[in-house]
Amino acid sequence: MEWQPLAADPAAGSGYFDAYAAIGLLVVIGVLFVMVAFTANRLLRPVVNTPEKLLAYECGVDPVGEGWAHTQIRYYVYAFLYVIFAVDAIYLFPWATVFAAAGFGAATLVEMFVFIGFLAVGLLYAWKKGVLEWT
Amino acid sequence: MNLLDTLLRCVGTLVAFLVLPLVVGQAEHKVMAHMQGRLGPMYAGGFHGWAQLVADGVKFVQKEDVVPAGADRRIFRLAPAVALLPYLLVLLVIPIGPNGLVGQAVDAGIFFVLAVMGIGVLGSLMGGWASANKFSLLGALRTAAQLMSYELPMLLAAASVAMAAGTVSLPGIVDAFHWWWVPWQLIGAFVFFTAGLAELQRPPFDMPVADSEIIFGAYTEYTGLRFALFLLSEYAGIVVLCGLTTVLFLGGWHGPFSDGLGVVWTLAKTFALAFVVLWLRVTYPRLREDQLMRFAWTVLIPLALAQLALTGIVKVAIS
Amino acid sequence: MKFPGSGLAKGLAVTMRTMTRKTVTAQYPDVQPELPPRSRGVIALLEENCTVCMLCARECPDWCIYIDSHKETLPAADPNARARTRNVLDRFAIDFSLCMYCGICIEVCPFDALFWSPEFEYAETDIRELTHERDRLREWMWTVPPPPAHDVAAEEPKEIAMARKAADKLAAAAAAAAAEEGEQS
Amino acid sequence: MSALLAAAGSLEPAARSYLSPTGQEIVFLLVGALVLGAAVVSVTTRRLVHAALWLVVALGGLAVEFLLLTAEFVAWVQVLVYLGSVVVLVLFGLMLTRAPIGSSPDADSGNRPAALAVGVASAATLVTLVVDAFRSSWIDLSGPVGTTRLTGEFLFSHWVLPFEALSVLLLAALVGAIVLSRTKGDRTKPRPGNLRTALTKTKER
Repeated sequence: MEWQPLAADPAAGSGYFDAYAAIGLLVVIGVLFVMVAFTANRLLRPVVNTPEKLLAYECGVDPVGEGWAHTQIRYYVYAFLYVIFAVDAIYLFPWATVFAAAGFGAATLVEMFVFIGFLAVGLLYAWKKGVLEWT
Repeated sequence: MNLLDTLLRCVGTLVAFLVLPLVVGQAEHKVMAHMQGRLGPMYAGGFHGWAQLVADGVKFVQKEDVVPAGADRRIFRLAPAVALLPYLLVLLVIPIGPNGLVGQAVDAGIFFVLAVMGIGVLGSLMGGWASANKFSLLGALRTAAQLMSYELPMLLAAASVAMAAGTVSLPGIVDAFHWWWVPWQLIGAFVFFTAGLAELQRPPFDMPVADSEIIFGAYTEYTGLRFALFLLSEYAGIVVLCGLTTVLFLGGWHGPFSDGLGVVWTLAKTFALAFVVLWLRVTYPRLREDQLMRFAWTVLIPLALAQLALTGIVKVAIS
Repeated sequence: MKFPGSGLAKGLAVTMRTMTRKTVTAQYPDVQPELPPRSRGVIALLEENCTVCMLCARECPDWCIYIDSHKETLPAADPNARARTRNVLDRFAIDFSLCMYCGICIEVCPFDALFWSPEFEYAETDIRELTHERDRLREWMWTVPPPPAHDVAAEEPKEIAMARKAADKLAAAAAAAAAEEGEQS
Repeated sequence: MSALLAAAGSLEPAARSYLSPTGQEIVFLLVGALVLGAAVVSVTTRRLVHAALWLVVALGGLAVEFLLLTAEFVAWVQVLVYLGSVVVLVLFGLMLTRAPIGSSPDADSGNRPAALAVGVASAATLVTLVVDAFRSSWIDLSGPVGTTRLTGEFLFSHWVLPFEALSVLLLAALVGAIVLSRTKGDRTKPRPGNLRTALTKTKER
């Protein structure tokens, strides 16, 4: 593994755009891979469609109604909670990188605890209101 | 930028992306079989059925591609790629050895990883909706609810490591690692790994694909290669999750003789974790949907918050 | 005293222990299985013993034994006697696609014409091939193992005991006669 | 940090003009066109779920734009929050209520001209504002301007109060969401799903 140069580490030389160019290149390679796989698939596979085969699977009986169904609204509440908490959680990352640096320290720690505290109150509220429980 | 070098790294990542999940898959065949007193595949390839998954791949490519008549064809076809490609991208940035031995380091490391992995859920949602099948739709909704619920503890646990290291770059985190981080970040590691398992919908968190209830969740209508891609994304997900847990919580390439054997250490830790993933699958029954959700919100998230507080206090105390 | 998670750990230990143990999978095509004595593989016919009494066919729960026969008249050995008729077996077939291996036919056969053979590798690609005609059933006879030896401490079989009893009686009578003769002379 | 500054110094801001665009600028414009196209399709398509998925393309394209402006942190926040949760929330909501495969003409409210007018007006305002504000100034992309650490430093040395206010805002949103999603006397009442099915059934009759 001697040939691996240091350049892949942006902190050690190579630039910001190079890093993301590599990611872009990988996206292209990944898409190419999928395309190649499906081309091979197209060349190799049989195509024998029958109306029965194209029916939606419903345990062997003919499908009833449309392909959508109502589910509990509870799922949706979880998604809602997540969006709010995700916005909260992302602030942890810039904070995490600086809070121990010189000039920040305990005060910043307390600031973040206040921030998280508010959200924790929200979580407790949700808990108390029974949102996190299943009926 | 050396284009050839970058290209090599990308192709290397793709190869790793195609090989490592197969290794994990084969290990799953064998480990699961032996834990159940069986032998698992024994014929393909000769020696203990090592080529079973290669044979499966060849079989999948030759299979008919059935798109249900009622389906939204374009989205149905696009979904497996959307589910698969995020893991490929994530694999690129996981460092496996010291001195820049990584596909491509990104300064926003953890953040990049978590953000990109979050896109995968779109694949399941698209597939589940476009199948025009009730089971698929239910599975997609469950997947989405589960992934969103477990993404949060994962974010919080990752943030705890970022706090400990003072950086969000993955190689930077491993560089800053000391052995006493393992007990310090133990809760975080547990939360991260468990939440990751749930994100991958591995048993015991496989309610969205519970075959006894909703056939195979969002992937019910998929056949052939498209189904194989969904499966590949699951196993690639195991590799990525174990690699990330190794890098974030277990010190990546650190270990005795790590100067020469850094890669070996990373891979060994990754595969040890992958073994744990398989072990858990064999051992535990599936959690019920409400238990799943309650576990995320009332156990993992408070634990992750506690870990954050612990990390913050210890870090400020020692600096 | 039980701390939380101990049950989970116990579960993990169980699977781990199973993994380290030897597996029980039979490597069948490579390694022939060790069958227990009196395994029920296929039914063999010793047609020399068959008298076409039809008991087996009638007792068969799923009617998978087919027997055809005709009567033959044997010329009387003795001019005073009547001519005898005898059943001659034309066809004896067992349809193993129907057979459920209950073994009733073997149990009911009064003349020991049916036997269990441990052979089980007679799968066919065509279901009609599974109807074994009498030649094939006779061939299976060669695979029937000898009956397991009796337990040394076991009671004597009834017929032998009865025969011995009769023989003993005769011998005793003979001995008594011999003794009487001796007394007289 | 200084190494990074030195290494990435390929863009000299002073030497730029419109006539010699760099690679990044060309990519920026192309992605911009893609975002615009996806956004237009998103609002004009009659298929609800397709609209949400085109929104994914548009928002993802925006993330790429942020990346091209070296705002790394913001870009991944965009992906994490918008693609990973907001769009999923939207799709989730669509699928929970009614998003049949194929077009849903009843989803069109008939306010197209008004919506178009509002859209064009706000776009024009924004474009005018931005063009007027920045005119020919060039952003120096040669240094790291959007890394997580720099964002953190700015946030926690200059913008602490808004940051704390944000937590209150989020708390309010959380409570609001819970209150809205809970119907009164929730355990006895039929769930919204059942109610809706019952309503559609009666309508069909």
